Amino acid sequence: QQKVMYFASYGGSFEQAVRKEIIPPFEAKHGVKIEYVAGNSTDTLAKLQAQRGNQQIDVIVVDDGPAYQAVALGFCGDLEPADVYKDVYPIVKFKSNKAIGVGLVATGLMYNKKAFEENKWPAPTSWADLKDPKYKKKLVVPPLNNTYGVHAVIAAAALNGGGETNIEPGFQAFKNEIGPNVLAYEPSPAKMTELFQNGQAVIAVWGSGRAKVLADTGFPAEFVYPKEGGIALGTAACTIAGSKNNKEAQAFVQYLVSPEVQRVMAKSAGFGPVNQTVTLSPDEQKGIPYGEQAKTLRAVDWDVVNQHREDWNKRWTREVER
Amino acid sequence: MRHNGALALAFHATFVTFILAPIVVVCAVAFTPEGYLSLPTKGFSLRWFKAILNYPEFLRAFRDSLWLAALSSTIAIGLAVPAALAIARYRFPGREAMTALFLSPLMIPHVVLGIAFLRFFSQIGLSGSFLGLILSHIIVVLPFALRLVLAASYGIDQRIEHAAISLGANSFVTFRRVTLPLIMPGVVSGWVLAFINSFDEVTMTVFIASPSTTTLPVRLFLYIQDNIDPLVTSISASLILMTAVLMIVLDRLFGLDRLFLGSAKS
Amino acid sequence: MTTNPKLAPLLLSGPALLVFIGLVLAPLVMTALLSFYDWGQYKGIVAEFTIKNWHEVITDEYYYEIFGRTLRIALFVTAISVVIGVPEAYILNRMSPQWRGVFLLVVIGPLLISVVARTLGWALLFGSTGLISQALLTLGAVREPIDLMFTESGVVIALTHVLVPFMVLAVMAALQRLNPDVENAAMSLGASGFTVWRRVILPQIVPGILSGSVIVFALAASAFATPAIIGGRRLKVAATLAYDEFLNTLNWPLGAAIAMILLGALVAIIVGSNRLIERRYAQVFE
Amino acid sequence: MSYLALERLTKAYGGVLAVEALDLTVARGEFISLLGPSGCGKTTTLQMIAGFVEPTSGRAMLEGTDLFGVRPNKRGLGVVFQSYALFPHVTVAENVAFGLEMRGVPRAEREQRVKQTLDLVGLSGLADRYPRRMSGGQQQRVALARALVIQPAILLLDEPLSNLDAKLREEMQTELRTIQRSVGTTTILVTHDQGEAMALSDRIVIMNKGRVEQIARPDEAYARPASAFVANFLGKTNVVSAKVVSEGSRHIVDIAGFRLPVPDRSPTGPVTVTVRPERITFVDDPALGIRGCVHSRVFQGTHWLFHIETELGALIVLRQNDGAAVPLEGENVRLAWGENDLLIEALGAS
Amino acid sequence: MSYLALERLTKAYGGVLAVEALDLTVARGEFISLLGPSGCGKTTTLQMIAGFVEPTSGRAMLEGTDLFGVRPNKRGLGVVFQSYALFPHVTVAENVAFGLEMRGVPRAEREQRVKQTLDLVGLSGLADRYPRRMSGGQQQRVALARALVIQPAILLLDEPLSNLDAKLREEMQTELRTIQRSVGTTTILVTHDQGEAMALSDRIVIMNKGRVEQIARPDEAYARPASAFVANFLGKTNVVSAKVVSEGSRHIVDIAGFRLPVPDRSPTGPVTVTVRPERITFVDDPALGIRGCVHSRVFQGTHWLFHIETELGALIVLRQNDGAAVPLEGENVRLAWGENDLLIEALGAS
Ligand SMILES: Nc1ncnc2c1ncn2[C@@H]1O[C@H](COP(=O)(O)OP(=O)(O)OP(=O)(O)O)[C@@H](O)[C@H]1O
Ligand SMILES: Nc1ncnc2c1ncn2[C@@H]1O[C@H](COP(=O)(O)OP(=O)(O)OP(=O)(O)O)[C@@H](O)[C@H]1O
Ligand SMILES: [Mg+2]
Ligand SMILES: [Mg+2]
Repeated sequence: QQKVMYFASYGGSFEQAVRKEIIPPFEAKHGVKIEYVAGNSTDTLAKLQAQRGNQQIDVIVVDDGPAYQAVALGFCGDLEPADVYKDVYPIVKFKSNKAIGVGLVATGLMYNKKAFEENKWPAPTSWADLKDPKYKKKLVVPPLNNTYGVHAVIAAAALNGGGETNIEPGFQAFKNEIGPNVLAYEPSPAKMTELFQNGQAVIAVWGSGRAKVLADTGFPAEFVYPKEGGIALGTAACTIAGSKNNKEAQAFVQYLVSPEVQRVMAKSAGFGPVNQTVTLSPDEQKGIPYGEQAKTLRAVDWDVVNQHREDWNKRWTREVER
Repeated sequence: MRHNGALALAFHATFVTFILAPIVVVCAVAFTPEGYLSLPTKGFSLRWFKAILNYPEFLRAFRDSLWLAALSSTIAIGLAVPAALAIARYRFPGREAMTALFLSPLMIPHVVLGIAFLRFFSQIGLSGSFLGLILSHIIVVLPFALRLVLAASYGIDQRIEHAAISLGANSFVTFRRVTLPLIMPGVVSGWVLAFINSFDEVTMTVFIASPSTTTLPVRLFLYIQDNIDPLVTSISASLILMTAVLMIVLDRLFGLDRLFLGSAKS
Repeated sequence: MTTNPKLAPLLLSGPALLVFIGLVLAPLVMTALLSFYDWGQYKGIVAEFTIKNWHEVITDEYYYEIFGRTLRIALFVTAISVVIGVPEAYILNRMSPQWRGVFLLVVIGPLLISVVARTLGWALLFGSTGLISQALLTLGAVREPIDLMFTESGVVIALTHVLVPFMVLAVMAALQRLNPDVENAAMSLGASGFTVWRRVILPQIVPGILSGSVIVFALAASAFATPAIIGGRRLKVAATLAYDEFLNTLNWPLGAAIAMILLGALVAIIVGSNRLIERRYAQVFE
Repeated sequence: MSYLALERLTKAYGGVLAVEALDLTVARGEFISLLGPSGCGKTTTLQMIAGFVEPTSGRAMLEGTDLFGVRPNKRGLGVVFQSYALFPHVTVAENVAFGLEMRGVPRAEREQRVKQTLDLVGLSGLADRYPRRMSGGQQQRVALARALVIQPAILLLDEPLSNLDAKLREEMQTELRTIQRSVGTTTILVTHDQGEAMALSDRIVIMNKGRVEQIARPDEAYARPASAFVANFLGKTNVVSAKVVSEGSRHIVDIAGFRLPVPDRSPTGPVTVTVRPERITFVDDPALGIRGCVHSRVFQGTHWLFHIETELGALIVLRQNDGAAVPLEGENVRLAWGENDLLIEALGAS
Repeated sequence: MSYLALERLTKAYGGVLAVEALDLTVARGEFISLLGPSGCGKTTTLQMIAGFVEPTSGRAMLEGTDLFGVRPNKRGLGVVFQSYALFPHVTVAENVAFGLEMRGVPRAEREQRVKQTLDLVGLSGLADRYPRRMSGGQQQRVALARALVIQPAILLLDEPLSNLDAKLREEMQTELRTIQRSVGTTTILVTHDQGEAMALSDRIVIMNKGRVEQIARPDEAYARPASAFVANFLGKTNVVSAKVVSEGSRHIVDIAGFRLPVPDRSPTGPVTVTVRPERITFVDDPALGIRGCVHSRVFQGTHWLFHIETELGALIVLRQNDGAAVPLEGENVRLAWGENDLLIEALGAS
């Protein structure tokens, strides 16, 4: 009877890449069968919560926000020390040592190049452009319960001297200046894509990886890092506490940050590598936060954010999303 | 047999347009040569139909969906028919509470059901099994079956059943040979609705489906997580085509009309 | 069937009851209990009895607005489904068998296509750049592009489209058993086509309309996909609210409370109107 | 011992007493008809025997065992329902074959018996029709065939011939009689046709408002009705006032001057006299009978029906259409009858 | 000019010709009955006039305008359906009131007329019942009341009295006749009851297999049937073989030795002779008539029905129950009839 390990992560193109290129070598090497449980980050967390005490899943890869939450809720087990972790940028390591970043994307602005050209609009350059009234009902922003949404609010707050610890200016901006431009607060990548494809939206707050995937379909999408700086969004892996396949799970997380896998994820999912030993050719770098570009990114203090998250959510749904 | 008047036909045409409009749009988009949804499309290409073949897991999921829908709707109708007869025929204490219980799955957001089932199944060890999937689908589609059978069960002339009994038929035979054919229109439409809803259910199934048995809608849902491309529309168009072919075959073999409305209708 | 009338209903509904008690009641009770648990962003779900979730939902007018919208949408969708679905069922029923087969297919076929794909079609039609808006602009019917996307009207239209086939099927099942001579009798007494319809046919198919309405109403009130896609996040309904609490904030106790309130409201409305209608039309419910 | 016995059988629908304390015993092989005005409880009685209406009280015994302990499908009855209750979803042949199937009759025999029975009711060509596509009378015959084909020990027939023309009805009546004679079927027939009841039955049960008025042989009930209701219900009759006087040793009834001897035990004084219309003749002798004037004259095929105005009131007279000339409307006539044609009751006695 | 004219009205159900080229003109205020064996097309004809069955060909004219151009609800007919077709979801009173409502009759008048009509059909107490909770005959009367209450110009009645007892049926017949006379309603009645048809109708239409066999006054059709079918259908009859010989200046028919003079225009040679059973008498004179033996004797209330074995075959004889003694079963009798009671046809002529 072959061992089966359950790995939960995003569906879609990421799943395709992982199933095709990442899982087979690992299975061959460790003699284990990996079942891919697809779902977005919050689905995965919900599944963990539902099966608490009787966990089926062994390893997860989710956005860093939910990853912090997973750690906080005690779903993640300790990572066993391994050599490969030495090559990983310290910034993506969790203080708790219960999770580790496996990829990096940037939150910035995406726009429809063709539409901008038709309207003879210059390309956006700053977070402040979100307030420009010419984008009335043409802007899409993910909502606050989505990591990009958190980033957007923090960026808006930062424009007026705020930040994680002083979010008020962010909410004010969304309520009064950005809000009227917003066509929809849309968390689903699919629907975001669709709104762009049918021409209703021309500009959005979004991730570099998503923008790359969209651009790869041939759609004239363009990603810009705002001049105030993009925001770093990590993708993190953790092993599940109480996993029956802990040995394989540990090995899998180590495998995920190994150079060969990092390279694959950069190519197919647009994840900036977290392993310092990985080098990308200029062509491969396109659309990926890497090197200098990555250094300009601003990191979010999730401990602060998660502390206030409940209040923010409430304010958001009542004041902004109405 | 009287005919529909001009007004009725105009109404009918409008109704059909309303029903078909989004479907036609979806089908039209399926033939786009572009990599994204666009309408009107500039060219014509079968690219996205060929693309389906690159995803064998869709075909597998399609097969699983068919099985799941067929099994769960059949079991659901099997449970619903006697229950509907009880509700339609008898006045007994608890009748309304029972009806409400049977209908409750319609009224709970499916995400709640999904998580509740996931918790429940992982406690009784059914987590991730096909059986669990079937059980949960029986629950969500049973209300459809029940309501439609119920609508057909009211007003049946019981003397026809009495005639069968007087000729020596026991309860079961009477049911099978007389009552069931009489309520057949309701049973068939109930089954069809149950099937369709099981086939189309995604919000709940996302939680209970296991990686190895996943339904087509769940696969599609996950596929379009980060990107809606015309593959969704080409799969939908293929589904429409398949449904149409299946229905035409059924029509030729049995007569759709008879299947839905019973043979007794002139 | 003439088995003991006291025992018969129990025997008949027994199997379904068993399945439901085993499989619905358990999760339902679990969910109900869950709604009384505590929750925190960092501590997760804590099995301590509290009524704070209920308190929160009941005292915050934000939830009232959402429940109000949910019911409003569901009512509109149900009403429109009755208004267009019942005549359509009747028209279908009067068609020759071949055409009836074809159009039954037309009506039911779309149900087989994923809600997501169907709603996608609407999205293509609805937006300010969509076909409807463009067609109306070209025709000069409107001056500004109209945008049904992210509006309540858009949600109502799309939901009606998704749900009206249920009404048509339910009503057709009931139409089957009408005695055509009764219709003729009414006509011979001088009733116009419309009067025959209103006075003779409609009352007799009330069970079908009721069944259709119950299904449509319940589904509209608990629909998730269509309001989420067409309505977006600003037009929240109870189901999307519960979805958020369950999947985004992971505050299940609050989500459970919302779901229980939705369930309670729907059961009350449906059972209430069911009873009202069964009483009002007692004769046809035999 | 009686074969079927109904003992104080009662059925109340809500407040309405449909059948009240009905007592009836039926011998094996007997042919009984239930007669009575519309709504008097005939169908209800039949349905209670068949087991489809639960009696409010009372019981029914078949060969000494309580029938209500037996499930309806085990009672082995052949029933024709007043509304036919055909299976709408199967053909005529399948309708008729149903009971045989239930009895496990092999296919070949089944088909043959179905064919035979359909021939019997004159529906040979229509075996493959659906009931809805048939005329009313044809449907009724299918219902009859369905009950007959199983050759039941007891036949319960609820107006089985009401939609058939006279010709066919008579043929069917003959068939029923033949079957009953040859197979020994115990038959209970509900009919509104008194001629039918009289022609077929060993005994008739006359019901009124849920109660039995009389159970008797047909001619007996006709000749000696137990009540005014029965007399009136079983064929038309004339009721007039008269008085009985005793003249010497004889009693004489004086009906508006028309005097007839009557038996000595007749009450004297004012009486009501009942005379059946078929007993009244037209006479020429001006000394005889009473005078009248033809008010209307209705041709009814085998006979003529007259309404005659007399000083006793309007009388009805029936005359066989035997070719003799009959009076015209407006003609003056004299009516007479014999002393044996009278039924005399003291006034206020009934 | 005729009021209602059916011209070559034809209806085919698939291959089955239900009604074939039916021609019929009806005068205003006339009472017509359609008679014929079960399945001969009576209901179909009525439904075509009412507008619920579309004719395959032919037309119907009402006062010179084509009826098929008029929507069924504008034809202003009162129809009683063979299956009653009551509205199951409303009470008896509401059923009856429906037509009045459609005519905009004010509530007070409506209620009064409904009450009146329910009284007329003997259902006064049942106004608030639902049809399902009534007996068969009661339902039929509701259907009748519903058609009568609107006082239509034309009444189409499809077996409206088939489930009523004789008493009630006769009352209803009288009512129908009264209404027709007083209001001038043109009435077309379908009935299986020949007595009813004869008693009520100005003319009767005898149909067979979708075709009209004869249209005539009742007594005319009875006395001079246009075909053997009609003769046979309208009451029982006896058909025997005989031969006509000419003796000197006279023609004589010889029926097994029973010789009667016949008119000179009678064909000579072998003939068939038709004689109605009510025309046959029992005679004592051994020189007269023919010899027979009573095979069976059936009591039918107002009369007796005999089957007599003779050398001519079995003959049926009808004798009014006028109190005279009648022969017993097995008794030898002699039968005779008059020369005017015969209908003579050359053999093979019909
Ligand atoms: N819907 C139908 N489809 C096919 N044949 C039919 C249909 N309705 C009637 N028929 C046939 O047409 C013929 C005439 O039917 P119709 O109902 O007019 O007879 P009817 O004279 O009223 O007989 P009855 O006295 O039995 O009511 C019958 O042979 C019947 O079988
Ligand atoms: N389901 C019912 N609910 C209430 N009353 C009923 C019901 N069925 C019959 N009745 C009443 O019971 C009485 C007897 O009905 P039943 O059907 O036995 O009459 P019937 O003698 O068969 O009359 P008919 O000759 O008209 O068929 C009637 O007055 C009728 O109105
Ligand atoms: Mg009855
Ligand atoms: Mg008929």
